[in-house]
Amino acid sequence: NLHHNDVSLFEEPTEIEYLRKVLFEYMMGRETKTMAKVITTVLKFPADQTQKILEREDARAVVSYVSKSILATTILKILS
Amino acid sequence: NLHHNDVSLFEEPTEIEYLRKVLFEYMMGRETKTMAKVITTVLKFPADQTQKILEREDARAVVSYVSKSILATTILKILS
Amino acid sequence: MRILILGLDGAGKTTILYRLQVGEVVTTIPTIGFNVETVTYKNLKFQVWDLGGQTSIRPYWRCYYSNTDAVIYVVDSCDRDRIGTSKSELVAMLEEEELKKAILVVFANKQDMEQAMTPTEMANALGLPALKDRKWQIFKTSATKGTGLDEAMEWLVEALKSRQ
Amino acid sequence: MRILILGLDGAGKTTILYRLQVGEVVTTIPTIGFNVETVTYKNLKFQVWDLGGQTSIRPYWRCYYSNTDAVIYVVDSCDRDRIGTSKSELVAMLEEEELKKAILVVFANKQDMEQAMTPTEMANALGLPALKDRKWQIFKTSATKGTGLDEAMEWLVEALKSRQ
Ligand SMILES: Nc1nc2c(ncn2[C@@H]2O[C@H](COP(=O)(O)OP(=O)(O)OP(=O)(O)O)[C@@H](O)[C@H]2O)c(=O)[nH]1
Ligand SMILES: Nc1nc2c(ncn2[C@@H]2O[C@H](COP(=O)(O)OP(=O)(O)OP(=O)(O)O)[C@@H](O)[C@H]2O)c(=O)[nH]1
Ligand SMILES: [Mg+2]
Ligand SMILES: [Mg+2]
Repeated sequence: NLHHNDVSLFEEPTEIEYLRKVLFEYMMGRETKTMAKVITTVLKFPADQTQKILEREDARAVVSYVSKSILATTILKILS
Repeated sequence: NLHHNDVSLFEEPTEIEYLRKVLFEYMMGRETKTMAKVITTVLKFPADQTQKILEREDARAVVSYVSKSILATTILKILS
Repeated sequence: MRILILGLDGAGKTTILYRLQVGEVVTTIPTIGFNVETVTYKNLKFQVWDLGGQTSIRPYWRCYYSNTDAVIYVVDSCDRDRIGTSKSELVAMLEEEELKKAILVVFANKQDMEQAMTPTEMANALGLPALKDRKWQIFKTSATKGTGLDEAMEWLVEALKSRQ
Repeated sequence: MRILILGLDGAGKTTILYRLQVGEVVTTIPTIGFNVETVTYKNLKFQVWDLGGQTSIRPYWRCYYSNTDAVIYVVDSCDRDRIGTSKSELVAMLEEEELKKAILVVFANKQDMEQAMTPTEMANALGLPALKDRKWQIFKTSATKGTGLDEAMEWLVEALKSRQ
């Protein structure tokens, strides 16, 4: 599943630098949902993969929220 | 900080397809340490950014281990 | 609250972001990527995104549109050659579903320069009077001199408050 | 245990991986990326990585070396034209610090073909006899016929066990 337009994907060095910047933020865990949108767009991910990635970002936000809540509750119980 | 060799970075469409595959696995949370090494190499990340990313992968593994342990302990306490 | 600063390369977006945040003129380089900062104004906290405006990365602006409350659209008032490009990017942006409810503030920037277009001239060139279902306003600004920004931000804060 | 399957494109790496995992010949396409599967052999669990071997992605093999216990190096026994390339990739790989303790098993694959090199011929062409401080062995295999794989894996399991 090579894309026809892959060779011209990075004609501009600016685009690679841009991808690096966005990917760095993503990999450092910052604004991951927005960064994921940019990355999948720049690299022209197939639609099904993009959807899986964005769904996972949403799920990740929920898991992070729930586990933080559980941790907070546990700590409060210990302190009380 | 544009790299001199950026224009030739993706001469081969194979390399973009390869990057997509590795990035997809990374973004789905699979084998993230290894995938991070590949991504930073393919995209020629500067050394300081690569180091930060890999350190974060190590830290992430620890955090994930610790919070899983706490969750497991909490659940066991509730059940006992 | 989420605000995007958009506009062609060299319009003054990054200069404006840091003017708003730290009140100073910083030395900028072309933004290949974005800057995102928390700006507090009149007790309101904004997450302000300044996106790079170069041609090759403009298509990615749309990835940032979701949940945006307002767009600050910055135009170099002396760049008459590219006012048409600036208009078409603006029009394309405003057509996006995700920005349907976003408030639009246009900064007619670099007003310290002699050849600067007037706000009326620019509003017409951008087709602002024809906008439908859009709360918008245009302001004369100079990011380097620091003029006009306060007035524009005050209007924006009021517009955001009254919208809620 | 972590095992890497390496070798030039078309050598038969992916065919071997799935032969080992599901015992069948699968239809393959050139691997642009990798396959990773869990393979159980003699009650030992292996995480087996099969990396794409095309020229442009071969430089990235090294990103996968860390914590590797063994390398299965697959060579197309009929590809006399590229045996030199296969050798230089092998030599470069074995020079890497992270693979210092890894066991090497060479699969002289496609032995079902008439023009196949003999294992001795191949061992010499790859410079195996000159290897220092390396536990290695070469086996005749045919991934499509399924011959030679058991013998090779048995040797590998013993070598891994005795190493610990
Ligand atoms: N004279 C004058 N120059 C300005 C003004 N605002 C910005 N500049 C200058 O215009 C140049 C470009 O400003 P930036 O803020 O980097 O432009 P930008 O919109 O962020 O550009 P990109 O990052 O490429 O999209 C810089 O040299 C600024 O100092 C202004 O109000 N008046
Ligand atoms: N005759 C014969 N053909 C084989 C044998 N092993 C693999 N092949 C064929 O060789 C071709 C390439 O096999 P793959 O397993 O895809 O090769 P690979 O090493 O994974 O190649 P890359 O993914 O490009 O690195 C396929 O058509 C296989 O069916 C073998 O033992 N004998
Ligand atoms: Mg900028
Ligand atoms: Mg393969």
